[in-house]
Amino acid sequence: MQPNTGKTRPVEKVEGVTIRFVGDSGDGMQLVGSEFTKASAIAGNDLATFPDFPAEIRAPTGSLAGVSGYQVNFGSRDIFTPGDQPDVLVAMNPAALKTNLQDLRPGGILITNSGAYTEGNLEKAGYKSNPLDDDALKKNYKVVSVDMDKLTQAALAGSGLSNKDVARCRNYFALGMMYWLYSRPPEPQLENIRAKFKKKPEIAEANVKVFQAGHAFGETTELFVSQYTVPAAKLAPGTYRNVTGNGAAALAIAATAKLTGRQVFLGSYPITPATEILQDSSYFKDMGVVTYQAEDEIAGIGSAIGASFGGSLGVTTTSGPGLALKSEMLGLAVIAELPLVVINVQRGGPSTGMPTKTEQSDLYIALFGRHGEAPLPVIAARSPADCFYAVMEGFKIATKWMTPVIVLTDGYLGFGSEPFRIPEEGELKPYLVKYQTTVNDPAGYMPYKRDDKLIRPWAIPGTPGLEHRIGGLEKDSMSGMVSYDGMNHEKMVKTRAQKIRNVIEDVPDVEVDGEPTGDLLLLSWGGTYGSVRGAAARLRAQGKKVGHVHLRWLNPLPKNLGAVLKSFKKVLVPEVNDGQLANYLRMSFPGLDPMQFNRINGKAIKISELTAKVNEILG
Amino acid sequence: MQPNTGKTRPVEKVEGVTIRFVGDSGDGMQLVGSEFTKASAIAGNDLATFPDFPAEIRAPTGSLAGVSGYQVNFGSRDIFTPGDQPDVLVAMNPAALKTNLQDLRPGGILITNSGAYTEGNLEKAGYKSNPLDDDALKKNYKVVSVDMDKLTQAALAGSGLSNKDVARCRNYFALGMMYWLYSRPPEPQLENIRAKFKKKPEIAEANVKVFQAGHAFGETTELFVSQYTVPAAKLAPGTYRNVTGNGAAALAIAATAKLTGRQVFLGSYPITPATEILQDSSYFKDMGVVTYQAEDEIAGIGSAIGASFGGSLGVTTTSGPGLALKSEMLGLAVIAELPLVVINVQRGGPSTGMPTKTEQSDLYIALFGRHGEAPLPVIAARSPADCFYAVMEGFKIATKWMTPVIVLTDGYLGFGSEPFRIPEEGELKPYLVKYQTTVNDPAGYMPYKRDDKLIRPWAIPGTPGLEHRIGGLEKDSMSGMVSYDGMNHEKMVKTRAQKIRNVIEDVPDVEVDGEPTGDLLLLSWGGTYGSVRGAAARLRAQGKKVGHVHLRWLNPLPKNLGAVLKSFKKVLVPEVNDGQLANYLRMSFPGLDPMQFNRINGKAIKISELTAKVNEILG
Amino acid sequence: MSQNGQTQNPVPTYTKKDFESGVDPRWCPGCGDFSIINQVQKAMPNVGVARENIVFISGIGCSSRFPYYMNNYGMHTLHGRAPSFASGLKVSRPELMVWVITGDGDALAIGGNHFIHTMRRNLDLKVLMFNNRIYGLTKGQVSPTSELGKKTKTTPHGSPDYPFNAPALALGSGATFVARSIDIEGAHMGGVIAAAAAHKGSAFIEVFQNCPVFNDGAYTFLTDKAVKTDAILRMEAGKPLLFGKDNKKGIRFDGQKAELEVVTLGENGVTEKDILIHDPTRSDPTIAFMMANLSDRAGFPTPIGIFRSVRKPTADENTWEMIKAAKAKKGDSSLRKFLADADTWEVK
Amino acid sequence: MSQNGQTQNPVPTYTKKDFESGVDPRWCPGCGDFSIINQVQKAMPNVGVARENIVFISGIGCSSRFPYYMNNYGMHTLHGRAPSFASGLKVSRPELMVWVITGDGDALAIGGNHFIHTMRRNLDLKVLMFNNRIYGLTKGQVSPTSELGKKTKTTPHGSPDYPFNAPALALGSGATFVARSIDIEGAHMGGVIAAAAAHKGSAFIEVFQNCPVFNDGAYTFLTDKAVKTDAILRMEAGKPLLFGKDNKKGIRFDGQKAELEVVTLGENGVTEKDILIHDPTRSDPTIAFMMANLSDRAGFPTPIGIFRSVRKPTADENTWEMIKAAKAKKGDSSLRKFLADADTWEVK
Ligand SMILES: Cc1ncc(C[n+]2csc(CCOP(=O)(O)OP(=O)(O)O)c2C)c(N)n1
Ligand SMILES: Cc1ncc(C[n+]2csc(CCOP(=O)(O)OP(=O)(O)O)c2C)c(N)n1
Ligand code: SF4
Ligand code: SF4
Ligand SMILES: [Mg+2]
Ligand SMILES: [Mg+2]
Repeated sequence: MQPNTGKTRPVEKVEGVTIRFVGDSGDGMQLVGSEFTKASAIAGNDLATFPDFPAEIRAPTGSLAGVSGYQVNFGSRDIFTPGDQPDVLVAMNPAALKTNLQDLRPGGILITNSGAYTEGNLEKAGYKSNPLDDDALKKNYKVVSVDMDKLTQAALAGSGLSNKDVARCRNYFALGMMYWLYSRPPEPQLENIRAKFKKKPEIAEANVKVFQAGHAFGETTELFVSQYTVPAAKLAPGTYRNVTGNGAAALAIAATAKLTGRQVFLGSYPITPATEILQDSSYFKDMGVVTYQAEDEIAGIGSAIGASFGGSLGVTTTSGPGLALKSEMLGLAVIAELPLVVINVQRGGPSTGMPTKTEQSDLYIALFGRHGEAPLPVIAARSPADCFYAVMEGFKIATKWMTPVIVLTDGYLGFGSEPFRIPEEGELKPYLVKYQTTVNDPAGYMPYKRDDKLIRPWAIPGTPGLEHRIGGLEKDSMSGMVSYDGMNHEKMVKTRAQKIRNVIEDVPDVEVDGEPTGDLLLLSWGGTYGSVRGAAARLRAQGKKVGHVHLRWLNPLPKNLGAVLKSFKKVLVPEVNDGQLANYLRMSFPGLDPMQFNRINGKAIKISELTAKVNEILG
Repeated sequence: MQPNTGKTRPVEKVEGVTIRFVGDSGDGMQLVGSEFTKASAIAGNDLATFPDFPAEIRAPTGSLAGVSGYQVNFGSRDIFTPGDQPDVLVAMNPAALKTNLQDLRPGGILITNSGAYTEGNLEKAGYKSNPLDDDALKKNYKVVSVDMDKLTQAALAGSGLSNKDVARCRNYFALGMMYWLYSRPPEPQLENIRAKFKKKPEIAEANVKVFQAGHAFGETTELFVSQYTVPAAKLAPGTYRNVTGNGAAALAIAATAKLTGRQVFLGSYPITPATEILQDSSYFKDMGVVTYQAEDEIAGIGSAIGASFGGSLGVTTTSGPGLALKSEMLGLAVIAELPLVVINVQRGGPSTGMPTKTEQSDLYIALFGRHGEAPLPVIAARSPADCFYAVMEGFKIATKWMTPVIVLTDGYLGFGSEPFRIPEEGELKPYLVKYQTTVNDPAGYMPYKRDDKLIRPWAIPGTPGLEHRIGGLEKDSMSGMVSYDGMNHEKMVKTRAQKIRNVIEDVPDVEVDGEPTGDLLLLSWGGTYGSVRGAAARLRAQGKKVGHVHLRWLNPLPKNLGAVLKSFKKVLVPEVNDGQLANYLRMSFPGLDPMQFNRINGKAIKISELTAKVNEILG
Repeated sequence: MSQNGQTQNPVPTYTKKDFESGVDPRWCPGCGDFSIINQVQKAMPNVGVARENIVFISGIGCSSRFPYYMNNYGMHTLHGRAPSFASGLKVSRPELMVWVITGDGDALAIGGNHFIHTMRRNLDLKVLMFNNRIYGLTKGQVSPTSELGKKTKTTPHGSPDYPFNAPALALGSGATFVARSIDIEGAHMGGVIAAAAAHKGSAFIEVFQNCPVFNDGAYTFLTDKAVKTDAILRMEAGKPLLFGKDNKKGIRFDGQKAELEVVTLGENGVTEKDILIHDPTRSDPTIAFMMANLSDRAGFPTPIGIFRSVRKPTADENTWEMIKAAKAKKGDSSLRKFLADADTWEVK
Repeated sequence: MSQNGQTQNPVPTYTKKDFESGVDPRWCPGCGDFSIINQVQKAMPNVGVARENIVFISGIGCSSRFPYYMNNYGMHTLHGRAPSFASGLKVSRPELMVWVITGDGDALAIGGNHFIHTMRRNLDLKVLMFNNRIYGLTKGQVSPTSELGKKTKTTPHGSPDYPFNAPALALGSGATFVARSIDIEGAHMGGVIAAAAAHKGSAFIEVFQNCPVFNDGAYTFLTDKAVKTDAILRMEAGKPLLFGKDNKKGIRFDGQKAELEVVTLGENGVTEKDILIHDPTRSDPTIAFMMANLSDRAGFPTPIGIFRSVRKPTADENTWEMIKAAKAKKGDSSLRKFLADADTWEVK
């Protein structure tokens, strides 16, 4: 039994809940979503969020194309994804209802602003009649239909605010209701509002009033059957913030500059969904990050390579079409053996494809998309916060091994967010990025004279006596001068390949989530981590002998992977593509022929769908 | 016994011989080589040739970098390659000797111009002393050292020609000797010379004289032990010409225009070794070929796609770095489903790599080098003359299936040449390239409404009533309008993939050269055909149970390939790369783990090396 | 000329509606793009080309959605690359009228190379560039026409780069037709579009376009009622370059300094005769270039209208001249004859 | 400014030899490239920069082999892309002197976009373009500076395209320093190279270069003894634009027509005072542009020398101003403080 809160309705304790806020682009749903998320975070819940804003360009008010959404999944246990299906849908207008209702869990709560169901809005949403009058709706869901327009106006009666300003406060009514519904203390939110609108106290007060009105409405209305609490999760102690994947990647860029004491040079060109990394990084000038918006993707990577030649840590950020354009340059970075990080935020392809939708379909191009023999390390981030660590790792590998590294994230991670524990002072270790400053051979400076790991030295302009020239033609294995000698070429091709294989020393073994052997192993990489880990947990809870391995390293593949794959009767590879990792595994482990689970619909994999698939396989 | 030619030396009948002509860039070795080749062709020999000119830029006279060569292999049996090792080396100066002697077969004939062994030339070639004085040389080879300078001067004494002009005739002295040595009738050559220098009769006569002097020298000198004949090969009857691979590709472009009655539009940018295809094609304006030298590779393919949108057959030609630059555009061609042929003449990579050297290392990028899911057909030519048929096939597939097709050739094929039987009148069949001219759906023209093979219609500007828009964003599976619908996207990705799989109906089964089962199967693709076929024949002659399968089709792979691979105890994949086909086979036939034989030294695989490798494997 | 077996159709009488595809434009409310498409759709009935022979090719950007809304053939291609597709199409089928629709980022950032080469070649393409001085579609990053010091999402501390002057760049590339208009000047824009359509050769039109969402007010320095008459100079062929209230100000050429200057009629003895007469047909592009650069100079108005309009043979004309000559010279040869046009030998 | 922990070294006294790498140039005998490298190596001792702080970055082409022969840091990169590497290097390490070595195809065909953006940004890069009006390395295809109608390996019936006028393109892109010289005019070239080295901002030098192998005699119309004095106009700052035998001919500005014309001193009352004084420092680029276009006009000489040289803050200066301001404002924060600069909460 829950402690009696003195209200007429029971308080239900739930382990987790998924809420989706949807409304018109102008309705402020991103704000409501993130405010509510923050409250959940402070309450100690683990959580994950995903925004779902319209493709591009502001669509007309009330239109289907103009619907903007924000989904948050929070709970008292590990939260891996923003949630398959919302348990609660807050839909601020008919267009939002129309485009989102099909996702609401049967029996879930639908909260909607009945005031928005005007004839005009219904028509824009393509409704012939008011869906709120539909009996089926009430049968399938718990419908809480509230005229938020009127109630907001009432709350602000006599405030002297314009109609437009009053309408703008409506989202706080919804927020207030949600605070009540999930038993969140309203005070911090009130403080937040006052801080946010410090410069416009009348607006602050209006929002406070409307928020309180929403809260009070929740408390007094008969429409809600119960109130909920979600207990705190067991998170590692520390200071937390919320980060999107793109934001985390930018933080990693700055952190690397700080940890190495070297300039990080980001040369890039905007492209959805990678743009924010460039945008955020451009604020980090004081941290030692130099950003340069080039005229195109080719110049973006070119400038980064040029900066690397000069001793900076070059990085470029992009998405699919941009990565394709960088192919030729990547080959140069491979042959020049300069450090370079390429962060590729994958999106739906081919071609311009689905720019705002997620996909995992750039694995092939990352591994094989260069002419000639041009292997390079490829790693992938697994969650929004993990983008921080994946990018950090990318720099470390690139500088240690003198090689370009591709770090793959995707739109789902890039836009999605989750709590990020801020590393304690000293937790992130500074590391040395060395330059060659002395002549390394009796015959003079030899830029391609390697150490025992096959790494070449890095001498940068400004170092007297080490003047040398490098380039994209095959070069002598010592002096770096142009060489057309066939055997030198063969040696260089094999040496470069061996060097990348040597990176294995920095590739940790994979760990199986679950028992080390079993009936089926789920093998995932990149942004599907959350879904697959969630599915594995659910399946084991159902008594299935299912393990999960998630790959950070795509090239080189971890040493123990082959053995691990053999320890399970079956291997299933779920991917948001047509089977790229599955094929790569077949190539890498002759004899292995994993099963596949592929969705290519622009969305993350649903835990429920994957679980169903595994159950079907295991019979 | 040979018929008595009335000379003192015996005439030896040989099955085949490999001759390499080498000299300074200014020495006219390409001319000598190709004239001798022509004589061999007319004599009915099968043959193959390969030029070996200096990388780029004219190097100083007499320098090592300035050496230019031409190798011809001709015989009375099938000739597959220009030959592993020359039997005869004609070296016109010390630099040529220095850079080529190591390739001459032990015991082979070395013919050299002793007049060129001046102190200056010896120094430029890096010789401390005159190598002709070296006893080891005479021990290892049959050395025919002739002062061609002096003998040429003698032949032209009193001609009134300048020293420079006299020196220019020297190559004909060498040619005359070779004519004698291989028992070629000199008359056609004399006619040739007169025709060639029609406008300068004094030069013509000088060359005739020198040629005759060389011929007479062969006859009278004691230096040659015997004279040779190479009987005619059993070639299919018909009219023949010599073609390089690049030349053949250009002919195919023109032939396609003729056979379809459609304009072929070649948009391209020069790059070694693909440049000649653009150059040759620019002469074929009267055949219905339009060539356009774009500002870069991206505009090259872009212009070809634009022309295809307009109903032309778009084609673009390039090599490695250019293919990398075209990656993004190829994705557009995939999603637009327009016909397009990309001819990629592979060269040494990565990056600028070895532009004038051959390699097979663009298979990965051809198969996987695009962002998103973007499969397309990939085929490869196997010999210079086969470039004609491979490119023709590329067009046929592209127009039938409305898809970009990549045709891979390489520098070895592009620069190399062999006899090409000119198809008889009517042998090449015209084919229809259809445009949609009527509305195909009650709702209007649907550019993505497919037939049962999943092919979409092609309506071109100028067709009234079929106005429509296409583009690189994912599009509705019927109307082609932009669609952000996830399930439509998944459907389109799968449909595009299935369409390419359907192309299998046009992919012939592979045929095994040799017995259908055996101890080892050699599996090759592209330019290694000749070497591998030659090796297989040699191995079988040695009693080994070795078969050979050569792949024209890389995607889709032939239907019966899996079964064929299983019919041999071992599979060995020889490639001029680090194992790209081998890996692709592992991916495509889970369970198969072929052995590899990889050379990456800028040259074709040697029959002898491959034979040795197989013998090592078979023990 | 007609390629690919298409026959030329007679041109029916059209209305604006005939050029509307019926797809609702996906631009933000208030976007300047609406006004531009409106003018294009109005101009099309009068260009004398059948609807099916007109093609709109665009890159990527808000502006590049344009082809979907036109009832013609169209391609929405790749960022920056529209001119390359258009060039191939035009060279292969010179009888088509081909428009390139592009934005300031699309044309001048990633697409800069194709842009300058199109101008250089004088291919008969019409390039309509929507200049909102920002990346609209990707939500507000600096563009190559953004001002020095401009704060955008990628330049929070200001842009370190100078902007292109687009007409100057086009002229520097050899463009034969260069013009400028403003989204809210509908009638003016219509005139410029019609002139570009009539021009044979590469035609470049820059339209100043407001992006109310990411760069609102970029052109109020020109379009604000209060400043408009003094800020805009309307160039008209054969007319003196006058502007300002009651057309009292004018542009005079100071032959001494070899510079343009702003003068006021009636002051210091200045009369209309002193004012430079606008002549877009000068074969030397210099004065057009000077006019283009005016907008970058303090104290000068921003010219709109046609900077340059000069007829030269186009690259597609040159190409087809050569093709015709080659065909005339070689005649029609059989495929076998063509293939055998080399040293051949017989094998029996 | 010194980045990456490098310290500035004092500049020793150099001779030409100090800038020779010792690698034998791989150019054809008689190639104009030899003369150019000779002048660069002669100029380098006097630029006041330590050898290790000078970097040569090239694309692909005969000309682009250049860095191997200089005893400095160097990169031989990708066809057309040299400016992009150079830009990143310069922005990241503004204390380095960075040269871009390029050919007409490299700079203006595939590399056109990077070229115009380098000029626009006014990055402090020196761009030295060898213009032989042909693709040398790939053995003789048409380049964007080849003349209309030029027969090359890819245009056997003549080029259908008009050429770029490279200085005009640079000026149209906003270049602050634009100059031209000729391979065989060693001393003149040396002067131009020194001036470019001294210029702060993007400096573009076009050198007319003969390719004896694939485009021999491309510049005999200028360099032939018989025509030279009439064909070449040597621009010198502050001096009247005179040329021809005994400097009798001059360039006058016709204020009426707003055009340049060729006049003869002493004829029709023309005196030296009528001749336009060359002033490369005019802030308006128009006269420089007009001079650049002269070479395309019948009856005019081809100018060599410095068209324009104007000092404006460079993009690298602008960038580092902002970085310094940001550092000054924010001070040095710990990594943890930086990461925690957001809404945070505690989990215990
Ligand atoms: C290769 C590639 N790079 C980047 C992008 C992302 N992108 C799309 S539109 C755009 C810029 C749009 O600006 P502009 O051309 O000015 O058009 P506007 O939206 O302002 O009309 C960018 C950077 C892309 N789609 N493709
Ligand atoms: C991406 C790419 N495309 C094409 C080439 C082939 N290529 C090398 S140099 C060159 C042109 C050289 O001309 P130019 O820049 O004028 O230099 P030049 O050799 O005349 O000095 C070309 C087309 C290449 N190396 N890389
Ligand atoms: S973002 Fe700007 S340019 Fe794009 S549609 Fe909206 S208002 Fe127009
Ligand atoms: S090909 Fe021409 S440009 Fe190149 S090195 Fe030879 S002469 Fe010089
Ligand atoms: Mg824009
Ligand atoms: Mg050149």
